[in-house]
Amino acid sequence: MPAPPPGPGTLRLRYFAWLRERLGTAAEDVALPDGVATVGDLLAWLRGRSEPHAAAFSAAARVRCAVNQDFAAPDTPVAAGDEVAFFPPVTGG
Amino acid sequence: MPAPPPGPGTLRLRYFAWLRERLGTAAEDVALPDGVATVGDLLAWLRGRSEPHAAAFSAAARVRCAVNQDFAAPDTPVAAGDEVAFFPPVTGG
Amino acid sequence: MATVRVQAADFDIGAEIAAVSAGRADIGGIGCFVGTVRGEAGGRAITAMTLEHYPGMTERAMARIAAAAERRWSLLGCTLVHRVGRLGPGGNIVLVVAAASHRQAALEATGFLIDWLKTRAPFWKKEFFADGGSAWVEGRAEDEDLAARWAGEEGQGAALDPQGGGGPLDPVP
Amino acid sequence: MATVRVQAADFDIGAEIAAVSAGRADIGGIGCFVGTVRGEAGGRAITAMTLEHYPGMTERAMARIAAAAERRWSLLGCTLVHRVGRLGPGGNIVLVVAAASHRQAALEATGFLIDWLKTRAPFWKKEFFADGGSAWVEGRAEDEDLAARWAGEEGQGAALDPQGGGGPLDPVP
Repeated sequence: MPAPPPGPGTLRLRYFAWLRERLGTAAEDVALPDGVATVGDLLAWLRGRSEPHAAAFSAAARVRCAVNQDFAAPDTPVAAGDEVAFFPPVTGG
Repeated sequence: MPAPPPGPGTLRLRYFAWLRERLGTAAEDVALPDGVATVGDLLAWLRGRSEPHAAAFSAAARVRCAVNQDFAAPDTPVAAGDEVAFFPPVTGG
Repeated sequence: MATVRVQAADFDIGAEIAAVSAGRADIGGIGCFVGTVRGEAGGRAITAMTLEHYPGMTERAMARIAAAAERRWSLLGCTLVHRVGRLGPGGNIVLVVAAASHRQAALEATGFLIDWLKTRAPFWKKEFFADGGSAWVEGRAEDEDLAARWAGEEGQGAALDPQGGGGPLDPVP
Repeated sequence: MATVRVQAADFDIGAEIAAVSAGRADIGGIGCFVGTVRGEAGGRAITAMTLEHYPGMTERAMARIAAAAERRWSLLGCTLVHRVGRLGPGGNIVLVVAAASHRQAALEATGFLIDWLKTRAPFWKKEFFADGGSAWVEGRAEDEDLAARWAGEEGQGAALDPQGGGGPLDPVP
């Protein structure tokens, strides 16, 4: 059962694997922060949210991102209504 | 059921695929011909045996050989008691 | 045309291959790869492994990987099945099947599919050790190198952004 | 350790793979290749194919090919099954299975095994056409090239004489 889409003006954030464990949550909806227009902007904002966030997102080389379920880069745009996921490098197969 | 080994002083000759069809036989025992010490010698002798033999063995680039069930080269020795097989390049798999 | 599935249940390798080849006579070769759970990692005995994934994105990514293989090799059949949840040592993790008119295409596509599945589909493994510990498996640089072998053939225009599975998210200044 | 068989009967792919991996947890990847009868050759429809072989030498050659793969890749399992006799379109011809602790070894060994089987084991195919004709399949230069890729790794000292499967028997002066 997919969750309902994020409300107006909000981002759906999702976390997987050790990021999920460290942050203690699998998903949350947040109001699109002022000045956040890209994945890079969002990452900087997330780091400022709390100590656990700063720790989890400090090792940026070990964090990947997807916007609306497509792999994203730091300059990928993010907008209200988007689903943005953060996770470690994938290890399936 | 393997055939009995060739008698003393003889070679067991075996033919496969189109060589077998052209020569009309799958196997024959022949007395080791005088002067035949290698696969190359044997090939020359076989060519002189009959018209069908000359025709079948003329295209040497399309004929392979095994001595005692190991792939052989023109300089591979042959001796009485050996099993010598001629066949086209293999096409299994 | 490709079959792509994510499932908790085990898969039947023979049945999956039969499904690809059933009733057709244009296939000359079928390549297959099965990934299984090894009973140890880094010298520590493993009691179980869990596979987490990103529902929705996973199926999308797998379908894209299959489509990329079908474009490159004119495949006559392509199946990707990946398990999730808890798996024990020796258990099956992933199945790749690629069929083509000739063997070289089938085998190359099989290698491509598993290389890309490992680096471009959102699955994460966690290992549970006999000594009581557990750890998320780290991505291997070697897997990135293997996956990158294929990227050159289509350049950066590939459907899957090579940055996605591979490149780190650069630190924000 | 390898399993090598020549048989008229069909083989069960799932059962052969299960036999390789049953009860062990040291395997991380299993590569597999199945060669099948295509329903046409050179634009002519095929009604059947017969596979002739050299009993005794065939098993010897297959065992050597398997041993060569086991030496190169430290395989944890290796199965070669080749059918002989009359086969219809879509029928299975050959099965190769190679298991190793990591996928790259399993997949490379699978490719090696089928490349060498095709050029270094004494099997011959004859095709029967819908138009009533028949013809022995000619060896393909491409198959020789594929097999030769592997020879460089061990040089001329390989257990299987590269001359054997490949080089022509030179005309005698």
